[in-house]
Amino acid sequence: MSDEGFDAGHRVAPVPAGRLTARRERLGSTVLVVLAGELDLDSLAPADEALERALADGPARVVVDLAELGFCDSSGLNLLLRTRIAAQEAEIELRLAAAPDGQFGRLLELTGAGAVFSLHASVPDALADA
Amino acid sequence: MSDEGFDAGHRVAPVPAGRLTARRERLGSTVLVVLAGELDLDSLAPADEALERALADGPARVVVDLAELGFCDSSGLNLLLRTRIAAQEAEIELRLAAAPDGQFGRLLELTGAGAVFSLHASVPDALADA
Amino acid sequence: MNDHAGVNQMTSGQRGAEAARRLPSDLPPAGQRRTVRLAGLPRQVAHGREFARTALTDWRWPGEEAVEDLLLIVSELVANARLHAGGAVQLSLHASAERLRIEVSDAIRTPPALSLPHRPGLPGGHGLHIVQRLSDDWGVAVHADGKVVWAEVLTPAAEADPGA
Amino acid sequence: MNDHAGVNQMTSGQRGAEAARRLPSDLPPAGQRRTVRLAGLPRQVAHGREFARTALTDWRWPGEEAVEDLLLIVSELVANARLHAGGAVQLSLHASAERLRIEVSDAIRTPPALSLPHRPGLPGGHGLHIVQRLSDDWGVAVHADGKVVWAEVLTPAAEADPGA
Ligand SMILES: Nc1ncnc2c1ncn2[C@@H]1O[C@H](COP(=O)(O)OP(=O)(O)O)[C@@H](O)[C@H]1O
Ligand SMILES: Nc1ncnc2c1ncn2[C@@H]1O[C@H](COP(=O)(O)OP(=O)(O)O)[C@@H](O)[C@H]1O
Repeated sequence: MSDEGFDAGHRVAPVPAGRLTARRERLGSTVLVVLAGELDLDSLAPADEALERALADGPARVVVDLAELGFCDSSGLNLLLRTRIAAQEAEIELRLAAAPDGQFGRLLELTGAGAVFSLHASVPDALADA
Repeated sequence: MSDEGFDAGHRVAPVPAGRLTARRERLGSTVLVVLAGELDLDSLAPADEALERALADGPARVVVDLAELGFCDSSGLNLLLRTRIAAQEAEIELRLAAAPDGQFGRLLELTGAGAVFSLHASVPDALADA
Repeated sequence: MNDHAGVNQMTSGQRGAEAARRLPSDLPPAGQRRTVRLAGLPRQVAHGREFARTALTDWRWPGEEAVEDLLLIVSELVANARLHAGGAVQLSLHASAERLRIEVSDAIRTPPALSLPHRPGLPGGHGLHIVQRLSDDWGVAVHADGKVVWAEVLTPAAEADPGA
Repeated sequence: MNDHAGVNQMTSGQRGAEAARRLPSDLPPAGQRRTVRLAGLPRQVAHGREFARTALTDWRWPGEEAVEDLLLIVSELVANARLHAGGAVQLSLHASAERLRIEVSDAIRTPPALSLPHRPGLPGGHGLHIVQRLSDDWGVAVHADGKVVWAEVLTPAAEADPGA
């Protein structure tokens, strides 16, 4: 899959402030979950549902694309940390795609949670093996 | 034992501010522990030792005289609450002698701890049976 | 034999009312402030209480039981700094016509935590409940070098006229 | 594809330094204050963040990443009031030349408790650690009707010259 082709596929209309949209996509043995907008206590539900379903699909790998996530606080981080534990139990590999210099990268740095995630700068990086 | 005789026995020289003195006295099957002065985190040791020894003596009853206790904070209260539990385990009856309108009575009221102690207005009251 | 022998038995509410009937404080509205460094001192808790007792006497803080309650707050805050934060650094008292503010600083950034649920019959967790019951406001400010735990108590005059 | 694609990768220290190089704030020293009532509103957390974003934009708060950090503090404090205290009542922002003060009030007197030890890899307990890391001072004031949890962040100018 080319970089451009993938990009074109998951670009979405801008999400209103404070809202979150979640999209799932099956790519072979991987499920891609794209979270776009702002993830906080009030917008957890769609992200939670998409991540839960992605794990329930039983793929080898789940990649969570956070490139369009404009904001995430500790409520969102907690969801991803819970997802990490659930993935581990189901023996599914979890990878996050997020620019390290973005707001989510800042959140990982502030909390130290970066240490426990498999972090990739972009979705193509995350889809590459090893 | 007369009220006066007892009083005469346990009157002590005034204790300097912030200091505590502890005295033990065997009265038949009761050990009387007299705490005088100010009981706080820094003055726990003599009170702790006297109460521990009183229980170790294995009497039927321990009466703690708090009439000369000018001040007691939660550190002192915690010591008495621990003593209550230890006495219960050793099947020793613990009674406190303190005027309900004094500073210690105020502390019991503020914390609600009055509910768990056998409280008597004076040592003679505490020494009386039932 | 009993220091309080001359005082009639009173409930908490009566104690407050009694304090309010005393002469109003003659403090200047601009307030008074006293600070003592406690770092490194032995017997910090008693030291803090003595310091506060002297200040409140000098300022003619009204009400014997009200003063006892204030000394209990001082004792609890200094003891907490000793027990949970490596010792108190400083004790400050600020008095105004409306209130007394008690501040105890320490060098640990962890704020105090009210123990919940409060279990009256068990040892532990009483200190902050006492501070919460006796104060009108209390709180903590966490700084780069540590924190200040503070409590404020309204004067009887301010309590009688909260709008003033 | 990445909102931050144009920004070079920076460490935390560099982010701060970058913010400090921007134009100083042109706030009047007397300060600005804005308050919004959040009680009963849906999506309180996003609402609080939007309110803060608008105020900081109007006040030309310097530094894109600095503003992001401030919005994260707002988010954490409002979320905590929602999760642990029956909802936020009010959000206030006070800006001066030296600092921004963020205040979130709720109707529960129980103060927040920093979760210790902080376990970076596990869910829970991150909110107050974030507030502690991002703020210069933070704290709580417990009142008769509830409490205010607050955080203060120095402006880049005040940070560069702490004695001013
Ligand atoms: N100055 C302080 N610094 C850090 N933690 C504190 C401080 N004061 C209180 N705490 C925390 O708050 C808890 C409750 O305090 P308190 O109600 O006084 O009960 P106790 O001291 O008996 O535990 C303590 O156990 C401690 O964890
Ligand atoms: N506004 C609040 N009111 C009461 N308790 C609070 C408040 N904010 C935080 N707390 C307490 O402090 C704890 C730590 O908060 P935080 O670090 O944000 O982690 P989390 O919310 O994930 O538990 C909470 O679990 C809660 O017990």
